[in-house]
Amino acid sequence: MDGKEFAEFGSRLRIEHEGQTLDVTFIKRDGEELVFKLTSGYNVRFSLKTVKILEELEKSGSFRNKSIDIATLGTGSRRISLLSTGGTIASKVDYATGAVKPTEDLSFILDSIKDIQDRMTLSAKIIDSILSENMQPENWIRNARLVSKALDHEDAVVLLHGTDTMSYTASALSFMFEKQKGPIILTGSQRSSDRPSSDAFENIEASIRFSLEDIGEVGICMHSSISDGRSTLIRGVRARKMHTTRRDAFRAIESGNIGTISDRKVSLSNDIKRPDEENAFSDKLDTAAGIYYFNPLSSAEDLEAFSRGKKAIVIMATGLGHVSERLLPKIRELTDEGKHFVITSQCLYGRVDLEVYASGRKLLAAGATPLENMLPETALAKSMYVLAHYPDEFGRWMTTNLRGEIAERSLIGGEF
Amino acid sequence: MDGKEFAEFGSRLRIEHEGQTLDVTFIKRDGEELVFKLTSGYNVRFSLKTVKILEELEKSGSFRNKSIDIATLGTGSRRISLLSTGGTIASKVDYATGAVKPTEDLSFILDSIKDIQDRMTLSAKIIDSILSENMQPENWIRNARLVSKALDHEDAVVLLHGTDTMSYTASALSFMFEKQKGPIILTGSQRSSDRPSSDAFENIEASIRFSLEDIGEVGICMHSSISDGRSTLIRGVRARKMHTTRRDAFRAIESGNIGTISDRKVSLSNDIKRPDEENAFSDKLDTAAGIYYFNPLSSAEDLEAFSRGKKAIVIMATGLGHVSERLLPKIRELTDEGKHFVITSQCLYGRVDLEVYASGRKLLAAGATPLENMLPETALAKSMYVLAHYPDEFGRWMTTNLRGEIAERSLIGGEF
Amino acid sequence: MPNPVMIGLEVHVQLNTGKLFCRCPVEGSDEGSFELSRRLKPTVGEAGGVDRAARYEEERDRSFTYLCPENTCLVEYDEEPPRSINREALNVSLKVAASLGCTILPVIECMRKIVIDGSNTSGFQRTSLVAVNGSIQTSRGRVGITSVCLEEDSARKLSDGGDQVHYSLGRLGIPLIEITTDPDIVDQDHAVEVARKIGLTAMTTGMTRRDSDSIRQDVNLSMGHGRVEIKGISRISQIKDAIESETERQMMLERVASTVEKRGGLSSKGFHFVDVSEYLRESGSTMISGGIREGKHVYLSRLNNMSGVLKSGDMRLGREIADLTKVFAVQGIMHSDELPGYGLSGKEVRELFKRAECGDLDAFMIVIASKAKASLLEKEIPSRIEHILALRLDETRYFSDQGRTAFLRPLPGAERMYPETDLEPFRLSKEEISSALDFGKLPAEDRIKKLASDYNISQQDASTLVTESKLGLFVSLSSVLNARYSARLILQRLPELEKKSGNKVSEEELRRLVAAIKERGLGELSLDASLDLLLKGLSIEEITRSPDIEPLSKEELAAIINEISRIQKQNNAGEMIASVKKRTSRPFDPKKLIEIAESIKK
Amino acid sequence: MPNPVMIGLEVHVQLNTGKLFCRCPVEGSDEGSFELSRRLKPTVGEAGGVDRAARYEEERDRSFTYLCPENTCLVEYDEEPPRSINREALNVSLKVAASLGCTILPVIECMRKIVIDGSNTSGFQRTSLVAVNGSIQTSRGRVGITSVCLEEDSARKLSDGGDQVHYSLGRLGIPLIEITTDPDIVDQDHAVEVARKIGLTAMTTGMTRRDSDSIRQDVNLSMGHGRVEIKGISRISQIKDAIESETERQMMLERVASTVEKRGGLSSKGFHFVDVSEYLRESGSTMISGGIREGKHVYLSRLNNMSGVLKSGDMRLGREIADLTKVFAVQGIMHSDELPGYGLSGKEVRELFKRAECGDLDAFMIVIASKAKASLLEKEIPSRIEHILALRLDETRYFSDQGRTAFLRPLPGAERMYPETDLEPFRLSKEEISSALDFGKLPAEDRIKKLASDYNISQQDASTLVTESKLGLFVSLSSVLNARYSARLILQRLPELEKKSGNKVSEEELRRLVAAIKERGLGELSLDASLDLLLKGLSIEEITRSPDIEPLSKEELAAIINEISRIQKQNNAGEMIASVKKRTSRPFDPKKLIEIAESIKK
Repeated sequence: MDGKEFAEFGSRLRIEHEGQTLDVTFIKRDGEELVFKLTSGYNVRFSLKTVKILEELEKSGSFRNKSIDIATLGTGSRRISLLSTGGTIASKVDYATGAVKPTEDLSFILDSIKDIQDRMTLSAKIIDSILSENMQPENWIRNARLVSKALDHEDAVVLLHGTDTMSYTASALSFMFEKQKGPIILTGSQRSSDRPSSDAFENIEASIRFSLEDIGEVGICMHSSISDGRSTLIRGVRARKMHTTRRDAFRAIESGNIGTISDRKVSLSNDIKRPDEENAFSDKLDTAAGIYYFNPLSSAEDLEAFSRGKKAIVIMATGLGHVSERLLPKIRELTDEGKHFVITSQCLYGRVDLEVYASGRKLLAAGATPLENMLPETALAKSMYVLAHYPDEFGRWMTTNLRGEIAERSLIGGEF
Repeated sequence: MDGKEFAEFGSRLRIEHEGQTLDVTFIKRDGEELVFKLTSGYNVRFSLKTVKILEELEKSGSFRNKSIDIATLGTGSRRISLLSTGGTIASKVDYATGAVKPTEDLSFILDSIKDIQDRMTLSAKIIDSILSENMQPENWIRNARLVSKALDHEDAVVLLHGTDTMSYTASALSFMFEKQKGPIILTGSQRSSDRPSSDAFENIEASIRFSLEDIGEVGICMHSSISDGRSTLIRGVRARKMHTTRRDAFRAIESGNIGTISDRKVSLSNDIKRPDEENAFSDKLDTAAGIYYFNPLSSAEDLEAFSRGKKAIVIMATGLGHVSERLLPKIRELTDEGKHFVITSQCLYGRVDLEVYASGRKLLAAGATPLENMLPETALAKSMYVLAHYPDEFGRWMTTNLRGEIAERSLIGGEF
Repeated sequence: MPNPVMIGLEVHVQLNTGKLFCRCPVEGSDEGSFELSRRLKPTVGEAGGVDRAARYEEERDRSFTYLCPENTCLVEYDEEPPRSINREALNVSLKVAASLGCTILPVIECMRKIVIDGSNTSGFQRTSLVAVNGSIQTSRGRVGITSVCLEEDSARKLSDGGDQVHYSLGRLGIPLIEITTDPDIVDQDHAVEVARKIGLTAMTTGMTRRDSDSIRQDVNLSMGHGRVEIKGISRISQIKDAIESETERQMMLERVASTVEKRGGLSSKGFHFVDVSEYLRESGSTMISGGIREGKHVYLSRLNNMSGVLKSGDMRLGREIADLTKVFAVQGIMHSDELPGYGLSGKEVRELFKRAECGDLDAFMIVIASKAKASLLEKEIPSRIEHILALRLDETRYFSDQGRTAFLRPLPGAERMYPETDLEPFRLSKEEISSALDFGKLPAEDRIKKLASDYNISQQDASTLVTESKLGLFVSLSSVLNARYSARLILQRLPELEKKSGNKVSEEELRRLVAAIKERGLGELSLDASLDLLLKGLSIEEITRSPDIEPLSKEELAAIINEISRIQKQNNAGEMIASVKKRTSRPFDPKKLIEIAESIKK
Repeated sequence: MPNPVMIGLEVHVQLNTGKLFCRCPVEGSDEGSFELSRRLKPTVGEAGGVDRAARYEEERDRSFTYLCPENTCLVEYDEEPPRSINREALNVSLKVAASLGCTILPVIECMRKIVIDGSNTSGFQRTSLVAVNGSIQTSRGRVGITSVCLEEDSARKLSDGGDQVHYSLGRLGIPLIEITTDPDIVDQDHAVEVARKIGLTAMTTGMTRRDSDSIRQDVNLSMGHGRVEIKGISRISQIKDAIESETERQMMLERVASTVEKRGGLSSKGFHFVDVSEYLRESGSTMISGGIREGKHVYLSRLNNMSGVLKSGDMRLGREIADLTKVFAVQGIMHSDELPGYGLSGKEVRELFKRAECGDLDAFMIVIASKAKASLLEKEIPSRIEHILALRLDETRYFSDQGRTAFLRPLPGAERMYPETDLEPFRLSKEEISSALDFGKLPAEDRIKKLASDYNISQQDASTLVTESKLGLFVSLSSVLNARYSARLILQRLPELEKKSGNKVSEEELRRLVAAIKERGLGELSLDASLDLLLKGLSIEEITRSPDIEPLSKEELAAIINEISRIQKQNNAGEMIASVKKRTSRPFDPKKLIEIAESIKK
């Protein structure tokens, strides 16, 4: 194909296309098409068949991202470990595929923390490079061990993480750390950092500001508004991603606001947990759990098939925690076999209560355990923790409020 | 057991308990205990072993609810059919079990609609007596037929329904009615009508007020605030129960507000569908569908087990509509076998978009169909409708906006 | 007194355990961040009927607005079912019941008591019968205890505009023990003794709330004309006033009834309204002309045979009618016994007598009200007069600010009680019952004596700690501090400091401060200093971080003494102490100071 | 003109198809229900560098506030990825490209053009190269068309407080066709001709938006000193003014540069700020004293060899510096060519010359600014002067209200272009391309002729419909109404009625009204009547329900005529028509009226 093989990303080429001669930069080959950048900056996409490469004007080279390694940053006494796992916050356009992919370059955070450099010493490290939808418990465990190791030596940990499963990870970390010496703050972004409007800069900045505080919890720090300038730190076990795209997608569901930042000023809530004297960390999780979304098509067979191989099933029931009568004998049977059914609500907001209606009382009688207002995702992470640590007292531990995963009081909040 | 057998609910008895003689009303036997009502009105619960019934003072009889049959009500020209299926709105305390159960007595609505009697003629009918968590597609079909029959003769239908699965039913009805001559309004209550503070009265009243309007849609009418006096009518396909217990649990997710009532004044939105000239109703639904809640523990085996016997699987994916790479080969395989995977987001708010990230593009390539901002419950009902009507063009029909189930514009709303 | 008076009491005692059916604290301000509003409907009851008191409230067609302070949650808003019962509160109620010699019910059913005056957002009050059949000994003999119930307290009324009532929800849900006596009380002094004794018994649990209306009494009184329940007596001394005022009222009504009877009795048919608005439009009465300007009407009715009994001598039937109309938010009412007056001329009064077709013994009344209200009152007024003249006086009354009882609503019946279906029955464990019975063995007075000896404090201090509901605080502080010091701190030191600064320290703050000081390893000297700082408005975090609460060490004291002495001779210990205080804001022990000063001198 | 001027144009045409990447309508008010605010950061580009224009904007460290009108959604807020491209808009752009003889690209890549002046909430503008290499024929020869792009329009600036900029988002996302010519234009008159021709070509699609700034031109101009891009020319007539003003400016700068050069050239090292605030604190200049009161400082710097070129005769280098400082929101600037003045005395000016250590040919300037701003300007000002004196004049300018061009920012480079990763490439179908090519076969002028003949309307009307962007409306109405009637309605009847009533009817309303009238089976008579009602403020629903738009039937007309005639003799047709109009508000056909009247007479 007359020399098309030698072209690599960034080469300057002279090409001929439909009788015209053009000087272009080669971007990529995509199937039977070639993508070039014109001098005007526009990309064009020509069929392999219609384009002819005349000569290579300049080899690729200058056209590369410069990767800046950040060993440490800042001169202050508070030691913060920034660990990146990937996700949008650490994503860049991948010019080879045209898609946004995790980057291993953290240089973009340099600018945003300049003004607080004298209060902390930040050390950054890339520990993973994964989109959060691909995260599995083995990633949690691996990352949690690194977080634990970091927190043994440093005062706070900021974990860059994809937003898709960030609340699952935050929940898992919450339970894995029975005690913690300082804050563990997950942050991400809803707009990748290659956009001028990215929320990544401010979210990281806010996370670092929260890292300077005496907090002994796992939290998620994100925008609290679609405007810039306001951030919130949400207790990991009460946070949920409630919007696919908005910057303020993460919400404290009914409770769990650890603190807020407005115009760079931190204010903390009253009922936060302060740091422990030492860390107490366990990396044991049992993965034999799942989430079952009850609906009018659910049948006993369906539930049975879903439950196979699992020890604990989080049911997202309707309303106050109800499922159809049709499922009750199966729940009884599987419970008798040693499986655990725990009840959360697909409403997400509000508490389940199985004592109000006959349906609920029957579900209780069938052996299910209602989880108050615990979020389904949190219930899943907690099930994994409790199965691994207290398999014989599963129900009791699931209903004991370990990390603030149950909101004792249902308050009138922002959204609900 | 010395005469305890003759006691029935409401009998006046003289009993002896621990040396004391008491005149009581018999309420019920509950296992090894008897429940009596004292003259002060308090109930007491004595062990069978410690109580002795001395004599029956008065037979039961006066102590019964009077059932009032409402044939028709009102003198106006607008004909409204009120059909009750059960649920909290039609629930009363069951004094025999102590739980709240569906009632067949609709007399409680008499009071609340007195002031608009001259504008409509209401005929009420009990068509079912079921808690909504026990509803199945066969109930939907049976009830839909009755709704259709009613709408052939009347101008509007109000359907009393349990709140737990009300949005599922509303979605199903929306698709089953391709055309409709008048509004079909589902309403329910979050506090049963035997409480002075019940929202049932106002929700029915509001539904009847909306029934007087020129609306050609299926909607859910409930409180729009925890205070009384404000109600909202939400497009059935955009409504979701977002709180387990609050009166204002139902929300139009990002769009779907048909109208509001404040201080008894109705105001309608601009983009509502007006009534059709005639009804076009189909009662065909295919039940081979289900909702799969993706999470970090989801595996290909898990998805395969869940998909067995189903033709369409609604995946509640993370964020913009992502699932783990681990599932992709299975989705490809099952899609090739003829199953359909449609993508919604567990965020609930916001649109899925599989073109932004590599994960999404791969999921598209695996054959999944993204459903914009369709709600998972609506997607389930729509799948059942499309499977039954357009099995060969499933993807095309699922992504075509039939009843406003896709919000074309994402606006900044109340909660999100 | 002509008729023997039968008196019973209901004593309500708030507990400080946290709320009964949610996890909100009992303390909180009456300030709220938002409001909600509701209408309530009476519902068909267990027996197919609607409770009379409830129906009565509904006829008033009111809308309720609730201020929601910080110590409330969805449960108080009736937006979430009750959470499980506060077990601590339940156990306190058992202890009180046992102390009153009651039989505890091992399985307790929670009931809903329908109350649609808006004082509960749900339209009912949750109440549980905990124990029955107790008794106490008094100077006038044995008084039976009918029952001990555990209830949730109601919302506090902020204002009552008649149709629009405002409540604050802060109080709603506070656990309330209701102790009901049999009608064994012989007179008002005896009632005071009984109320005191019951209150003290509850307070010895150490779990009663300390607030101006944390203990409230209702009086049940009967003189043979039906039972009258007088609500809302928050000071014990008012019990006496309430009983006296109500017995006087009933004796007065006996005389009124007999007077009217002698004249030929009541003809309730005679009562109907005539609209006299046109005639009185130009009247000199501002009440009338103002009412007409607001769109109201003036209605006239004859009151057969009632001349002179409405208001004359000690007869006051007019007030009974006015109490009723006030309930319907109608203030504009006048009757012929007080006319001419209120701007109405003699001529106008004569004309009204004529228009009402009054005979010599007849009176008339006029009502200034809307049409809707008038049509209600046209039924309610004659019905009430009829009841009163038939001496069927049973009703719910309240003790008003004017030191008299006034009509509130009809007595509620048993139909207002439904089971609380959101909660399973509370089953008491054997341990719970026996622990309560153990507690109940000792009479309240002996418990105070035991307290004094257990903690080595004076009998007087022990007694004050109990009666001021500071027992719980004392016990908790004594677990950290010296008991005598705790008692002095609570009863003397803190009240003095509070008075001086004009600020208050909550029990919660005090507990937290003491814990924080102890955690820093500091003692009473530092605590004294930190109380000062707390009353100056510093937060507990700021205080514990402050160097100002660290006592001066011996070396530091010696250094200061040396410096002071170099500058000026200190004449005596007092001068020395004052001088040191000028030089430091940190605390020190004066005795130690003197010792060191003397050891330096040597 | 000493140097040959090379001129190119960029013509931007808004489309009325609905927005480009969401489903919002293009029309909407500038009123918003809420605001949002953002900061933007330049990001490392494809080439590892940051675009010069972008970095420049960031140094200004601004915060942007966006008003969100009803015709916006999450896409405009950068809170949702773009939705699929508006295919209709894309097809219109293809038609325009084809009409301009361009080669259409069959696969179109959407790019992000980084623009961080806040005019896009995302920090970039989406732009797609649709076609290249076209040309048009003009009276002065062939002018090449470099490219046709389809862009999203930017937000409209409401106010610019320097650090705080307000935009309204209503315009953001409106499809915008950008047509760029080669620099083949020979002078200002030619530029006007080219702009007109391109605009007309776009308007013949019938899909261009009708609004005051729906067509905007940028001028690219070069006189050998680098390319200057002049933005924001919304009226075609201004093109001429802009070109003239810019060529004059460049010639002036040539003279300035040569003057300074002759004096020994520029020593940029000489520029540094000295704080003279203390000295000028008591100065008579209110600008200076006011600035100092606000906490600003007064900085002085020498300008080597620049005496007399800042402002003297036609030399205006001072204005170039002021244009720059304005960009940094610094208004307080003075230079020695305009002093004494502004309240500064001759003595003070002499002292400043001394303090700035000026030689005879030197000038000085003073800047009143904050410390932070001054440290920025201390770098920016000499750098800009250096550029100008070296006649490196390439930059982005705008055409100001004062009828001159002014500095906006440096020219952006190719580095500001990234791929839009949220969207797959747009692949054109064969049908789309061939349909565009078909459309493009006919020149714009011929299309207007064809329009006139196709619809049987006058050439004049056809032309006006196109140039007033009413073609789309006309075509849509003509599908329901008679074409000539439609043209008259759009061009005469409606403008008359609008003028009379003072109200406006939107195209959308007109379309809906016509459809509703047709649906009721009514004709032109009723439409005329209903327009009256619409302009009176009735809703379309009310109008269609109104009996007032139903034309009088023959029988009704006859009845009215009979009645009128009974009362009074009608002298002529005009009198008759007027009389009937008095008796009814319903429409009727006057001709029919006369017919009936005459048949009755017979």
